[in-house]
Amino acid sequence: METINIIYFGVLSEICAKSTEELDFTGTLDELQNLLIQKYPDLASQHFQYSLNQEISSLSDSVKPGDEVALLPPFTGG
Amino acid sequence: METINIIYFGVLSEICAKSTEELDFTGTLDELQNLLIQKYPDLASQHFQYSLNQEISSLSDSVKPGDEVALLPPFTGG
Amino acid sequence: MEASEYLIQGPLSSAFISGILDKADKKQVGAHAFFLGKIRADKVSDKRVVGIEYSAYDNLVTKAVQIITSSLLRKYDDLTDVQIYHSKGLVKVGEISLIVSVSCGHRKQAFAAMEDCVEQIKANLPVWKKELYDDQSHKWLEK
Amino acid sequence: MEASEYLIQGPLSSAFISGILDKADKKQVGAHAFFLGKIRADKVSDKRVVGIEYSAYDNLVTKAVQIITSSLLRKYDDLTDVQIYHSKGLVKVGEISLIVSVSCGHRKQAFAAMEDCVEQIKANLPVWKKELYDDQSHKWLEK
Repeated sequence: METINIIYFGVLSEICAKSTEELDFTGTLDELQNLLIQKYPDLASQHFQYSLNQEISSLSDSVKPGDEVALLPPFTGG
Repeated sequence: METINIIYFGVLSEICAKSTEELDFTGTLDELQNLLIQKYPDLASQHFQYSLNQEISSLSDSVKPGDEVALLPPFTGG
Repeated sequence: MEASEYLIQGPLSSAFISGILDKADKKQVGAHAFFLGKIRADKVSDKRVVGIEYSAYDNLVTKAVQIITSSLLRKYDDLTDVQIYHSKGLVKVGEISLIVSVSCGHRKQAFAAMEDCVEQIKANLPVWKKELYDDQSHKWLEK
Repeated sequence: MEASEYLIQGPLSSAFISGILDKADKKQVGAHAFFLGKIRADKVSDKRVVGIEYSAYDNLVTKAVQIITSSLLRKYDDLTDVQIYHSKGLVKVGEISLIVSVSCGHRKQAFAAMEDCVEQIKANLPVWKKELYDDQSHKWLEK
């Protein structure tokens, strides 16, 4: 079965102790967030947004197998 | 006898057909201007300011032998 | 993930500026402005910054740069070219992490477009900085 | 008349930028902005500009640059360095006639100081430009 690919950026890669992982998941980003916070409780206090297949997304968007989901803390480039 | 040195910049060097000249002169810049306009009538229609010994000056300032007077059209650097 | 052409591994150099100038329009550009972001040896409590480790979301950087560039070209009618390069990985104190180049016919829009571009990069480029300190510790910056 | 260190015979090159960067503060500068003035192939009636011949009052240029620089350093407390170089003599279309460099701790004052500096140069630097056209004629510009 195909999985979703999750990418953790910035401080989130430290909190989750990984940069990427694959998960069996189908549902909304909101549901995914609940799952991730159960897995990594320290995520709950972090500010971040999601991108879904490289587009900034909202929590109501649906994720399906094969999708790329990224957790993006506030940008600090420059 | 010591003279004053006059420098003509920009379009004024074309109007007067020279970049520099020496003149026997003592008096104010205002008096010098009357003299120069007699000599180069086309100066009368030009906008310019004076510097006296490399300081921007006003027409009431006095010029004495050895001084450097420059006629400065509007600056167009950059 | 595909590498972004706008992200350069390690510090940027003045050779980038020469390269941009060599390729620049030679006829219609009267005003060419560059902004360089550099790493400061800031003091944070009793530590000193020795470098910044940048991470980036390459694919999204490519899209963000293209969106910024086209938005600027629409907004400034005198603007003819925008170039953006950002470092990823380690950039040490004194080194360059960002180069922005804007070319315009005249100077007014060059000033405005350069500032606008840098602010859009700060707000919209998916890049993250981790400050590295002289005691070997580090901190992910939050703003 | 003594030559001004701020006036360069002929066009300026990107080597100037590299030179400025090499000498730049390596610890406290976070934002380094450059402005380059270049010669445009403007069309004037049915003629085309092929170059500009600059003349300048060297001694007064030196004074003017020093006044501009010190006024900027007083006005912008985050500004650490200002560099100004202007061409004299012939500069052809596509070549660089003015380089302004400003270094600041942070970006906000770099934008403001760069624009301020260029406007002060336009207003106060005793330099005059003669436009040269493709039919061998020329015109001293008045503004």
